[in-house]
Amino acid sequence: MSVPWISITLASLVVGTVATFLAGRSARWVALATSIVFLIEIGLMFWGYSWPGLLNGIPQFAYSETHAWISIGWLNINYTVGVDGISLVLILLTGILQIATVLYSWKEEKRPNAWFGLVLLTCLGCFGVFVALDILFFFLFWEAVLVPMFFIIGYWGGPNRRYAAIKFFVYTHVASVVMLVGLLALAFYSHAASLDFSSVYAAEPALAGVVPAFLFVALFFGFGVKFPIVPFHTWLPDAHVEAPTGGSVLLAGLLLKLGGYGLIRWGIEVIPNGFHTDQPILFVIAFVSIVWGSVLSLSQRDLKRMVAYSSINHMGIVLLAIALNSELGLVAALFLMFAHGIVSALLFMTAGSTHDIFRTRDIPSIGGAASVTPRLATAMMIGSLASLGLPALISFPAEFTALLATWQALAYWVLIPLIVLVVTAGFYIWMMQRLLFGPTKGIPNSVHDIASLEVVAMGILIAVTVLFGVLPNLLVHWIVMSPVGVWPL
Amino acid sequence: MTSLSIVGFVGLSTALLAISTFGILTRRNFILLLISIEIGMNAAILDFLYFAAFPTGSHYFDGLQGQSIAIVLIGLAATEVAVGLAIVLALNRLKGSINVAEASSLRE
Amino acid sequence: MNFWVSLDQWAFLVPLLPALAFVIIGALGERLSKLEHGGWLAVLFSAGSMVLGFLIAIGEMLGPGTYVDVRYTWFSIPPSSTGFRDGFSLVMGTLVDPISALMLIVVTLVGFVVMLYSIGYMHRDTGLPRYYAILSLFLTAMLGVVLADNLLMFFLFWELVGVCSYFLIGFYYAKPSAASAAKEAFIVTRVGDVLFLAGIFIYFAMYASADPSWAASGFLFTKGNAAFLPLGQGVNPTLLTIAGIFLLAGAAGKSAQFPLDAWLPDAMEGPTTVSALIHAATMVAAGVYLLVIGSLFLGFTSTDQLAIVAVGGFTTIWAASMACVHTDIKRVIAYSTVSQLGYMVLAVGAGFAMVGLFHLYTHAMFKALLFLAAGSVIHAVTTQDLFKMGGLRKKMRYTAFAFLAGAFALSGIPPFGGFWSKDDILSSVYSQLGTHPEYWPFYLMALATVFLTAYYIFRVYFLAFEGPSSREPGLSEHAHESPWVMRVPMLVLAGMAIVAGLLVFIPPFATLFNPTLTSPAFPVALPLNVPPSYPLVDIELSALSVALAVGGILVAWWLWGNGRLASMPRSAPARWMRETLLQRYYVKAAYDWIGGVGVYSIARASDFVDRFVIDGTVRGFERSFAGISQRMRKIQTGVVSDYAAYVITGLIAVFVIVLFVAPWLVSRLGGG
Amino acid sequence: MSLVTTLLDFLPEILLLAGALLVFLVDALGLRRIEVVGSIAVVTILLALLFVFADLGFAPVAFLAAIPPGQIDVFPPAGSTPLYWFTSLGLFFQTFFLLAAFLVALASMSRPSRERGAAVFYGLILLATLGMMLVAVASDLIFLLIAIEVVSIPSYLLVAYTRRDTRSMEAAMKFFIVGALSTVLSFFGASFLYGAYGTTNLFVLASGSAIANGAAGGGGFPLLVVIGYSLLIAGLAFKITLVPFHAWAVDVYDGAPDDVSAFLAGGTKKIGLFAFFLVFLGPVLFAKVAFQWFGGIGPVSFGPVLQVLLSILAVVTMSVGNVLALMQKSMKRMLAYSSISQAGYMLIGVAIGTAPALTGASLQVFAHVFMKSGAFLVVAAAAGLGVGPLIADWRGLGQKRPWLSAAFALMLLSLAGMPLTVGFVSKFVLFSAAIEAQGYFVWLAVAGLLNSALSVFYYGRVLKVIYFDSPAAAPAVPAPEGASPAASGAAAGPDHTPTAPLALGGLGYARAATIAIVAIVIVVLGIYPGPLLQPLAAAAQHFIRLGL
Repeated sequence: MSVPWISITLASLVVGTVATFLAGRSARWVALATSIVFLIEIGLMFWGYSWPGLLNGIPQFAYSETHAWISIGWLNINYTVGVDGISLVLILLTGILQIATVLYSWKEEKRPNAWFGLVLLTCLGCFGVFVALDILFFFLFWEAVLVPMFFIIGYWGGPNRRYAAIKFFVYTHVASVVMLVGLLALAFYSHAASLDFSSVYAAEPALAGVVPAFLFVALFFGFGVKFPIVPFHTWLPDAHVEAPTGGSVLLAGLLLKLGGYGLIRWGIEVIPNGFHTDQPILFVIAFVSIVWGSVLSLSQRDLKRMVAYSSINHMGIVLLAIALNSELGLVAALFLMFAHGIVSALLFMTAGSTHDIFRTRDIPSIGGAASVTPRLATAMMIGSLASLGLPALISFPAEFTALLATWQALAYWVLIPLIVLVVTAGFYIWMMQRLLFGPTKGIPNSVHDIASLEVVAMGILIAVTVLFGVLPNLLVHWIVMSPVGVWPL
Repeated sequence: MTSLSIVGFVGLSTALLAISTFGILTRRNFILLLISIEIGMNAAILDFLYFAAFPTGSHYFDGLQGQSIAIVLIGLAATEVAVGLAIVLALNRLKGSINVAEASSLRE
Repeated sequence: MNFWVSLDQWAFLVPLLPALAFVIIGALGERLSKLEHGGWLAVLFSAGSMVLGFLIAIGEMLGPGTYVDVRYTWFSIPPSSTGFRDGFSLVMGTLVDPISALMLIVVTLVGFVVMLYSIGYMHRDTGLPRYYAILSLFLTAMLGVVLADNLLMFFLFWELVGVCSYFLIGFYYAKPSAASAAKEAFIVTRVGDVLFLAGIFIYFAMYASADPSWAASGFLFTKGNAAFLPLGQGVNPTLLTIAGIFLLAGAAGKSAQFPLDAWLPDAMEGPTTVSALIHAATMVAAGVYLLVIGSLFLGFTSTDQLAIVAVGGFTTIWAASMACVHTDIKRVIAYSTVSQLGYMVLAVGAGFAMVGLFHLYTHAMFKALLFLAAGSVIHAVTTQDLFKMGGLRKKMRYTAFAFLAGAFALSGIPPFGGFWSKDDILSSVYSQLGTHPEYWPFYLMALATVFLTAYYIFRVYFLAFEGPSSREPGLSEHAHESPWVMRVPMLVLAGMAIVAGLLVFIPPFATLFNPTLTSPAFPVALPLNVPPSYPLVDIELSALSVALAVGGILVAWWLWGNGRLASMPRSAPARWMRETLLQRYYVKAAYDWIGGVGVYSIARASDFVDRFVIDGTVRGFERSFAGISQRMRKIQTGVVSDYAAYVITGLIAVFVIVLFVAPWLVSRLGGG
Repeated sequence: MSLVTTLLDFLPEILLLAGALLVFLVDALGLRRIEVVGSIAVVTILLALLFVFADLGFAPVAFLAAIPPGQIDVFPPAGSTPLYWFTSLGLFFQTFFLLAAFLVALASMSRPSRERGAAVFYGLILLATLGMMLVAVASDLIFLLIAIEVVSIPSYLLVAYTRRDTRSMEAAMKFFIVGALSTVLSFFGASFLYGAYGTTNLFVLASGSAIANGAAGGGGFPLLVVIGYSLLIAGLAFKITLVPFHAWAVDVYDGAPDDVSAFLAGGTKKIGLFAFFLVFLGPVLFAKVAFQWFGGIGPVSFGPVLQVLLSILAVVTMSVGNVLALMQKSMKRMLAYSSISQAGYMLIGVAIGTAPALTGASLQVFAHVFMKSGAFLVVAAAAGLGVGPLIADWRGLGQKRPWLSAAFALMLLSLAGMPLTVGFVSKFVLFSAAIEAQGYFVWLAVAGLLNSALSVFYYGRVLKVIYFDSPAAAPAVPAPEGASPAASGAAAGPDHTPTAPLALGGLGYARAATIAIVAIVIVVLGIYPGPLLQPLAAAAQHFIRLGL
């Protein structure tokens, strides 16, 4: 492709972010403009997209660019970017969540310019991770996401925000340095010509013996903590509970996806040998995460905490689908990542609004919300039903195919996630029964339904949820235009 | 023969170094510390002189170099002592004591 | 002819019309207050889909054997060497064949009359847009299930149906009992659904491996004109058995078969109209429809059949027994629904899919009728307690007549609809006893249930409509007949209840029950006999069942007729028996315990582990680092001599490392 | 070569000397105003910088080169034992030292105009810088050690130059005693090496000939060499503050005047590292003759042993530094400990002893010059604004001083190795080098990375205090600069740099400018390090080939 769309998009995002920081009171408008431009650019990217396919065994990328950044003999680093179906859907997710977050937190009064700037910065980092095709730039963006999120949680967060922010920062940073060691070792042990994806990909077969397995473990630890996988998940509930609503939206919607994306792009694509060796570990962890996340959600009183644990459950299914190493599984995993991004964002928005309206997120202490705040209740119902995999909503095709792929690979093991589906349904339905239905209780005097802008934000997400739930092929069509479509490589 | 005796001499200067370190570790009086340091420097200087006197068979060997180093070191030692004394005076003026153990406000 | 066939390609409009109603009502909401808050819209669209549905059904009668299916590829991925060899696709498609045509008639008809009835019945309620919107959505989903041409689509709409039922049961969500009932219904059916899903996976994988093109073309029930059944039998029978059991679990969840039956009586918390449409005529029948599909297209092994027969046969008497003592008019009818569904399941299990379908069809009519009549009664006297009603026949003649018709049909008195279908079931199963002696106990249960059925339904009739006018002073004085929008539906259904069984003697209609004639797609392997299956019936059998029914009615009259209330059990065992039945054999309690105590306490325990063991470890790290740091700060004493001492220590350490440790390490590591 | 050319070779050093003398002269003449002496110093340093750049052959100024390129990175004629030798890596380090001096000198110009001892301060800075320059070109052990002394003695005095402050006097005392002790040790070690080799020329030492044929000619185990190098390690470790030779540093950085701390941590500390390059790379690379060690271990050659020792020192240093920094209450002590742990990272480069590792270490030095002196200068600025010495006193500074806080946050993030900062690039290159070396050096990288992850904790704690905690009522701060929303904006932005016009409210133009420069450099080189990294890598390559 001649037009360097990706660099243009990156540039526009950077400009927008900086402008937002400097914009003062009018920051929200700048942020909105940036998000709209971003969406348009994404649209153009989709419009002109066609997958170049494999070139002598190495997956190629659309809109790819390469410019030398550092080249000192032993260390060759290029600014290499490009997209394929895998990244495209996640970029779309980024765009949607960015504008939704900006709209949702439109009324932010505390340092608006910093707030919107950090929101844009987070999305910028995620976009970078999705397009970077070089170890350094991948890691650079990967880390760059932490800093704004640290400030978002720590400055706009809840009562215990300081602890949560630092815990999030350090915990995920430790994971990413382990990942970095893995990536660098991958490059240097295989004597790759440069740190580019393609050269590392081409050099990987040179790795001998148990090295690939160890490298994969290192990478998997890095990605897994982002997922998050049990038992390395405890940063997530704290971060979510303390984070402001917008922060939770980005955290659950985007940051968790980085792990999945990394695992696909830099894990199983690049180190298939290591992956095959470690596959059993992945299965075990996936099953544990699925069960643990769901069971724990059942016992939570705090709405946000409940949704956070349900994210662990869903990302467990994603991990399972990825670990299956089948085409259907990967499609399902990517679809489910997209779906979970949208749905969990919606749920966190409703949770945030619940907190704004009822001054608490403690499920048992609220009741009959449906009769006083019908719009919020509707959004929450749609979110919950989508999350528990109701047909015609976005999660269903993903979970259906994921579990089908699981049956194909693991036969009766599929019963574990299936049974857990009941538990998942259980805690959502129970939550709705306690929070939305029944006689009203714990309703403050001055109760107001969600404001129109929040309705717009949630409306966008709901629209996406229904659209791709009814016509999933719209998304699958793009996902399979990637190595996934010709899996296994 | 030479190597044997040189071992003896090196042993002597090592002993001097030991004395000086012992002094530095045990004395609390700044002046005594300065003296200990001087002893240490002298140990090094002596070493250079021995080695200048006993060729080691290396074809780079040049006895004069050792001796000149010794002379330079003597000057260096003098400079250090001068600076040390300056610090002693200032410290004495500020705290009225030259006991290094008492100057321990900066800690942990 | 061609016109009739070409109608099939418009079948997708049938579910689409109510969907339109859902969208419009959902969008406009309260702005439709002129139109009974969208009620009339819903009626209009359901009428439209009824007309279209009837036309298509007629087309199926006149032009059998050919059908068009319209499909949209919903989810497709290219071939891959690990997964599906020819690729994989999921489709949405409509397949009109005799059985779906029959279901079309049932669903659209009952749907329409219930919509109409609601106009009158729900008039006083609030939140009507929600009601009509979701009811329309339900119609869409139900019709989707009916017209589905592949398992995925079937499951998709099947789930949607469940959710609509969830919202409609919880329509009065402010009532805790309603909210709880809705939750229970959703979760219990969910249990069945996930097992059903597992079954689907097995069929998918099984058939896809046997014929990859099938996966590529979207897992159709029928391939061209041949079902996949023979192919299914080709594969590993154990797998097939397990899949069948999973399918049965799904059906049991939806059709409230034992042991997943507890939710249906509680579902009566919803409006009576909902009970009539969803929990009597259509949704609960979907489970039976699934079993029919399964036995026709996917194939059950004999083990599966036995399991199905057992579940069905046992459920008939299990539910009927509970129906005998309950005092809530709707609950009694609900239990009878469960029991009747047991009959259908029994028939399908014994291999008589069409017979089961026949009963489904008649039952839909008279059970909906019974509910509507009951609704009209409740509408009038504003209570559901039988022991507070009485003598309503004089005040509400239409209702009484309608209820009576339904009661006769239910208890299987000729020539009412119920007689033919139930008799077919009994005789068909009887015909199998020779080859399958293991069916005997369940056959006997079903036979006994005939008596119970007649008894409990007439108990209701006598308590409600006969006897002294007012048992509860000031209750039934102002009871009056319902408005026409409620009477018309009742009359229509009453008519159907009477003639439904006779219709099958009309040849074109009968073709709907004889798929073998109409579409070669249907396997002839299984013993499929077309109702009314008189060739099988020996007249004594019919006589016996009728006799049992009459006996039941007489007993009911003897105990409850003329307003006798003498029959409250006196003896201790009887009272104990009654209590057990009222407590539904304590199954409900057990379920509540499992959910509320069992699972939840496990969850609490794991929450503890999560907070204090897993996260505790993390915090432990933090603390230990802090502690080490605090302790190590002490070495910074501030005394310079100590610093000098550190230097010397360091020097010694360096010596030790250089002279001993490092060489050793190097010799171990073999060079740097 | 004639005296003139020799002097020409040392043009920058001579400039510094002249500058120092001029400062003292001006002081003697009574022109005590800080503007005068300060500008003299700054101009001198800039000129010196200019000439060093010229010698390095950077495009625009290359024609000024005093040293013909032919003299750089070439092997000395056989048998010759030069006292000094020009290597491009050495010249790079000279630029680093000059930059450190420049930052401190510039920032100090916004101290009170009539402050006593300004001339002393600047003169000593220039003299110390002179010494550092000499370290960078030494090729003889004694030359090196004396150059280090030329740095040390002014530093002792710098710490104490205010002469009124008890704390700084105590710091000077500790600095002096430990420093003198390590001087003794280094010279003692040097004498052993002289004994073993008969010369102190580093080229000869690097050849490891004495090891080859045993100390004192006899063959067998070269005890003199091993002991000598061990003593030298102990002596030089004092400079780069390796644990356990670090204890003085914390107290000194804490007690010294802020600007001096900046100079010590950002500048003089680094000469130790270059000294390590000069002294230990040789044996690491060339002492490959294997022989039996005590206890019959071996045969093992000396190089790997040295590598193991240095690796152990590196890991211990970085870990102890980080752990001790975790719970520090005082800002300056926290920074001191963090600079100790940074020394550990740099030592990795020497321990590995490959060109990549050397590149990484050098880049780390460069980054550290800016990050650490920058951080200390911000501390100085904050002190000037009435912020107390404790971390807790910085509460809510992010709202009162958005731009200053942003710059400080940027420096801390760079120290923590967060992306888009030069700290990230340097760590990335260094640890890549460690992994590229493979073997057990990978574990050095792991240790280093885990340590930097640990360090995130205390940097994050400071950020938390600055931004998340509500402002303390206590310190009466002048009206927050840039109260306008536009300025208050970028408080949290990691990629925002202060700019001149906001040097209001007692910050001082010079200081603000310095901090701005630091921040800009950190970001720019963080985004595009190529121009620096390319020649640096080449220089490291040459240096290794030279085998010093």
